[in-house]
Amino acid sequence: MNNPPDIAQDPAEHEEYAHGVQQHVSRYLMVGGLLLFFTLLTVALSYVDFGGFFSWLFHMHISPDGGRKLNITVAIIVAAFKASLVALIFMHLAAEKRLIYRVLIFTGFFVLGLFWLTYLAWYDPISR
Amino acid sequence: MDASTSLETHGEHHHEAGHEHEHHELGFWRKYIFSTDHKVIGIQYGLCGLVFLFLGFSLMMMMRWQLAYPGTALPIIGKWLPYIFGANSMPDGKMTPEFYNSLGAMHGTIMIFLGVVPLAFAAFGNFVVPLQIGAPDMTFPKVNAASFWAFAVGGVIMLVSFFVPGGAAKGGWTSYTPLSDISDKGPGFHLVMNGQSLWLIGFIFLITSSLLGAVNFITTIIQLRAKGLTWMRLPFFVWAQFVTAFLLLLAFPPLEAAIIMQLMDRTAATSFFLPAGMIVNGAPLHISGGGSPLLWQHLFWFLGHPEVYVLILPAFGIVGEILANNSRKPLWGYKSLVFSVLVIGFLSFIVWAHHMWLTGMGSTVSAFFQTTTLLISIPSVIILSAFFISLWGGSIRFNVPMLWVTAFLPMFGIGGLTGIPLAFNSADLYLHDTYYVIAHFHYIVAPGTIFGLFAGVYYWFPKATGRQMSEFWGKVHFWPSLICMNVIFLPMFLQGMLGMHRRWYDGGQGWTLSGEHIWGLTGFQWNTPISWAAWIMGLAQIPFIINFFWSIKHGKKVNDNPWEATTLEWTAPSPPPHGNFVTTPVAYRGPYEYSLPGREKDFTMQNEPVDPAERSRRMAEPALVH
Amino acid sequence: MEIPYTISTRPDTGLWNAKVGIWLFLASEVMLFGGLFSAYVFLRLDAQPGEWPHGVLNVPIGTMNTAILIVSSVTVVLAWAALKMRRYRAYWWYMLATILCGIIFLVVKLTFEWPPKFSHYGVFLKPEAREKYEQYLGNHRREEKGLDPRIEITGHLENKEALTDSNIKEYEIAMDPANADPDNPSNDRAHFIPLPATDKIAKIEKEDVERIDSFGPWHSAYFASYFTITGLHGAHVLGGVLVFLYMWLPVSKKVYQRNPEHLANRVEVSGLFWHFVDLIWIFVFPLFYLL
Amino acid sequence: MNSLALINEFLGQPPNASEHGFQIDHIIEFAHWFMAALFIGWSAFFIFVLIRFHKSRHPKADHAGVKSGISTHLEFSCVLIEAVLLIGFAIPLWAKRVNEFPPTGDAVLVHVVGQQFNWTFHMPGPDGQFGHRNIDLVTNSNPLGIDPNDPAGKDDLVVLGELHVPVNRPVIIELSSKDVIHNFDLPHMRIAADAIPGSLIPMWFKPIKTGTYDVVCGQLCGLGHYGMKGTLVVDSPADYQAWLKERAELAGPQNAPPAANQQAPGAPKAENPAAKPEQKAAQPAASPSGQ
Ligand code: HEA
Ligand code: HEA
Ligand code: CUA
Ligand SMILES: [Cu+2]
Repeated sequence: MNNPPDIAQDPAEHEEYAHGVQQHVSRYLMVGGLLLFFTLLTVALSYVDFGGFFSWLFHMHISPDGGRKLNITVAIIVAAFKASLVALIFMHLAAEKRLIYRVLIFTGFFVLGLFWLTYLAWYDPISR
Repeated sequence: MDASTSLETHGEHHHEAGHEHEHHELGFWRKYIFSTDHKVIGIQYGLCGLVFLFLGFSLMMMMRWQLAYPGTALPIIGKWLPYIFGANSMPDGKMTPEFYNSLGAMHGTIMIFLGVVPLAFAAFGNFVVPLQIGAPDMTFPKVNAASFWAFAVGGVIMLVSFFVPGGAAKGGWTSYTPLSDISDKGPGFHLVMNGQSLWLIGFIFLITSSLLGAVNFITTIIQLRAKGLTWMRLPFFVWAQFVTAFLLLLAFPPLEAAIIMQLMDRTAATSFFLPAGMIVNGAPLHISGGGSPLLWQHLFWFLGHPEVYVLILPAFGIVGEILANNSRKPLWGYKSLVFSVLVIGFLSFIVWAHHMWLTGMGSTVSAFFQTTTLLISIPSVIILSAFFISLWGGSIRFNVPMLWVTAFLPMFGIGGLTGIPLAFNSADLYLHDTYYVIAHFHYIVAPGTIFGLFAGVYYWFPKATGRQMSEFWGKVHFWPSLICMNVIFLPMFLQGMLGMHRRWYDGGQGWTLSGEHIWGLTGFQWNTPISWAAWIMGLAQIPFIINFFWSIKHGKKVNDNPWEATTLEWTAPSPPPHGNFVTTPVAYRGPYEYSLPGREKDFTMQNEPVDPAERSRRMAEPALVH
Repeated sequence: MEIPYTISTRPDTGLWNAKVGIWLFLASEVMLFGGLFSAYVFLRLDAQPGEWPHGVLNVPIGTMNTAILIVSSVTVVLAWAALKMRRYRAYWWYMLATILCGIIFLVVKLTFEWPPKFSHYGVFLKPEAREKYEQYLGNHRREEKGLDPRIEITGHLENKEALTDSNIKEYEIAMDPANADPDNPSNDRAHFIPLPATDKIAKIEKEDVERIDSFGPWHSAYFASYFTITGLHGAHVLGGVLVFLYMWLPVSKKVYQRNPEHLANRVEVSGLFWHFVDLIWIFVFPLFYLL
Repeated sequence: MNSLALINEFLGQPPNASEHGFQIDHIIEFAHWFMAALFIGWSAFFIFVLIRFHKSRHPKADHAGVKSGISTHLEFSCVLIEAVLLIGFAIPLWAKRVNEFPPTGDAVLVHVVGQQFNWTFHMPGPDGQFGHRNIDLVTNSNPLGIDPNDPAGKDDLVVLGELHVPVNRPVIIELSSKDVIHNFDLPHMRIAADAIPGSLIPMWFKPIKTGTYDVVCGQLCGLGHYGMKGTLVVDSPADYQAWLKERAELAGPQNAPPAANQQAPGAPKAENPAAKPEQKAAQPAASPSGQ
């Protein structure tokens, strides 16, 4: 929907276009609902002790620290999912122009670089 | 491309057309001060940039006295400076270490962020890019103006910081933590009115300015290219600016984050960059700790390295334009040039840790960064090679812009090549933080970038004013500058190899290692010729300043295309009216169609249609297809 | 010559100018918050055992604020859609809703979220002194369970004057449940609704204290990044609200009457910014409130 | 060994005095040969072209220009040479420096602590054990805060400014800093590393020439940075033992070095009293006047 018909164009075309938008509205509402649901879900999950749960499930020992890491992972996954919903639907990234994808891909790459390389430098210190 | 669209070749009546455009007169303020016209903004940026360059240079000339004659009173002006910079800057003309450090830090900051970036990126970008792509203006004129005024505010804040208690920032332009985190703190410490905090705040404005500018540039280049001006027909300069804009856009924000954090450390008592258990002056600091000093360095150099390419890419662009124009032939290997610039832009984001070799980096990570650092030197080699080869078979004419360009190439070469030993961490082990590094990057930014910028000023001056700067005084400006630059920076390699370190207030006087002789003088004694060369170069700038301002009113009147160039900006009247072009330009060919066979004119402008005869000839000779 | 493609799209890119501009701007914003979040990650990974507070923020309020932002994101796309369908009234109401959401979010932050922190204190004990206060720390049991040790006693500082007056030799802290009843496993993980400080007073001698700080930015790397990131995010929210206000006021109606598409584009662009701010919060919320 | 390093000597690099140093000199050397080749080659070409194709000699430029792909070969050879330098020399050398520390047994262990503006050297003494350090115990007479009732610390040596090491024995240094970042640089030993507060960075070298050498602080650390000198004395084994003995006697029962050694070699010259450590120490905690 990056190509809105200019006001100059004939009303008929605009009618069906507006109709198209109308259909999107319901989708927006649905996504909004989903987001609210997942918000509650993360809150709930954050009180589940995944460490305990998995050690019960696989009969293996998981330290509390490891358990916390599990919870963090889960929370991040959910957050990432919510974020992608916002980006894809609300921000129309689901159907964007190639140019914008390019910009975002590079940006994403550099952010990862920033995280990953700094992390590496951090955890590969000189030691004896 | 349809050759049918006929374009009346520009001529005298352009000037009339130009006048027609000045019907709707704006008041002086709207027209020259708070203007949203890209040309005016470009010129505003340009003048500020030049003034700041000169300022940064003046700070350095003061430092050079201290380095050559440590602890002796600065003659004449020395006794007045305390009245400007405060009593403990230079008590009875003798510079204090604090003041020396302030000058060093501010020299770096001003030169890079208030001098070269505004001039190379903002000024030339604003003035030239829209003209070269045949656009009426930037996409967001108001944002453009906002960008300039953000810059102005930032600049003023930086200047004000000289006059607050304790003087301007003293932590070097890199503001390494914890040093700058805790600097100025102590009795009577004002949260904001102190050098380092103002440095940080001023920086936030400068970053904002650059971000707004970058967004505007990229959008303009993507959206406003004239009909027929495909990507591969863009002048090389536009490509350079395009990549530069991306560097600023994506590299500055992490530094902004770091700056906000350092500001928090200084004003809200956080310890982002402070570990627990610090003892300053024998007394423990009362902080929460838990921070990391290296975090700052990572975030700073994540900008820092792309930034240095921000300093050089625009110069590459200018050099390319002028080189093609004065060798009267196309740039050799245009595609590989464009490709190299893109690769440089990309790689410059993943080499930053080569400034941190000695911070205790393990073998894996340093291996990675050494590799990327060497990789990034390859595109530079390609670019310079392409420039050299472009000259082959040309018909080279040496006007003033070309002189600067001719000097640029080897000067950048020296600077770039000396980057290579630094790229090996085991060699940098010895060279790190010595004058070798200082010489390395000054060869790139001073006789490199600055020369490129001078070339640009002389080259586009006629477009901005309709008049030309004096060739004679241009040469009087050029030769002394070239000689002095080398007398200044070559000996610094020797000092560096001797082991003399940068940021030494006493110029190395107190050190045995700088007492060693090299090439007849001791390392310390070399400071004297260097300093004198610096001051002489200061004098050598006077002809330029006079020439510059004098020519605005009295320079030789010239037509719209005095250099007989091919790119679109030369089809607009000089100076271009509001809206730039009389008729919407259309591009029919590549940017550098000089000396096309079978034409009486040795240059063919981008907006000249391809007639059938020529087209068939091109088909026959693929070498000509662009 | 007029500047082209301000409203209609450029054929070969299929975009109008402001659309390109805002996405580039958002790209830089990604890098900005990227920098801050990477800082958060590394400070957290560097933190010594027990140094990183857990469950000190009010989850219900945080959840509510998250919901508010999500709702506002919905209303703003609806506002945009309404414009696309040329229904100005509907647009006006949706926009109003968005603005209100933004304002509520800020008010909640500035009344319920930040201020209480500054009156809540944490007393960090010297390592050698911890054994002495075992009854408040319960570190033996925690060690058996393999939990991080407790290194501070938190709660409400009863004798504030002790901070300044050097004659007072000890701090009196009305402890939070975690310290009041340290061996109760229910205190090992955060409570959904943070329990108020108990009336059980701990007397802590000053020479056992490494430092005492309220829950301000100076308390720990955790609060430092919490205040910095949420503060910067709050500033973005404020900015968004102001922009929306401008588009909601009568001045924009004129733009609409001249060319509805123009206003629609403006709303789309500022909407994109708003969604981004929402998107940032989606990460802020779990990182600071839940983990 | 160093005889290969012609350019380095030509450019004034002082002779190397450590076992691994010549390798570092070699890399610098090779790099410079490579650079010289490129520079001279291109310069020659450049000058020739400028003369040959001056418009007076060559009035009509030819549009096509060079057709051969010679430059590609040239660039490729650049890649090759750099690759050799990198993979053949640089990476292995660094790996050796930081991954293959000599066994602690026959090495001399030193803890080096940077502070504004001098170096403090901490040696374990005969028992080879470093005494525990605690910042709360830091005083002028006990600059490192060595715990007096830690047996390991009893025989420790703490020396300001001047470090003695025996020749032909590996020296393992562990670097840290009290206040800001310094850089412990031994130019003649071709070794340097940052001294960063809150972290411990190890480095090692093996002196092969007796003599007295500069110790430089290679990182801006405040107004006294330029004067932050240290001295490294490489002794014959006999002299070294003598020195140890003398120090031990000076140190006496408690490990604090006498005031004689307090005056820091790093103190800048008199023209700037503010930088004298004695005076600075007197100032209040929160005022790093060193900045
Ligand atoms: C515009 C600025 C600029 C540019 C372009 C470069 C380019 C390069 N820089 Fe430099 N650098 C700086 C500015 C710049 N640098 C600054 C400001 C610092 C110091 C920061 C501080 O600490 O304050 C620095 C510091 C610095 C360091 C850290 C040193 C230290 O602190 O210890 C390193 C280490 O790897 C490095 C490497 C390089 C490399 C490999 C390149 C490569 O990109 C170079 C590639 C170019 C070439 C290889 C030349 C090719 C030319 C030819 C082949 C033609 C030759 C022909 C003739 C001469 C006729 N630079
Ligand atoms: C773009 C960057 C840039 C430029 C151009 C320069 C230019 C120069 N620099 Fe500097 N310099 C730095 C960036 C730059 N420098 C940085 C980053 C540092 C490190 C700081 C730190 O330690 O943190 C540094 C440090 C530095 C030092 C080391 C100080 C120390 O470590 O103690 C020295 C020493 O000599 C020096 C000298 C010079 C000299 C002589 C010039 C000369 O080449 C200056 C030449 C300038 C001109 C020729 C401009 C003239 C302009 C005009 C005439 C325009 C006027 C016209 C009108 C008003 C219309 N610089
Ligand atoms: Cu210590 Cu410089
Ligand atoms: Cu770099």
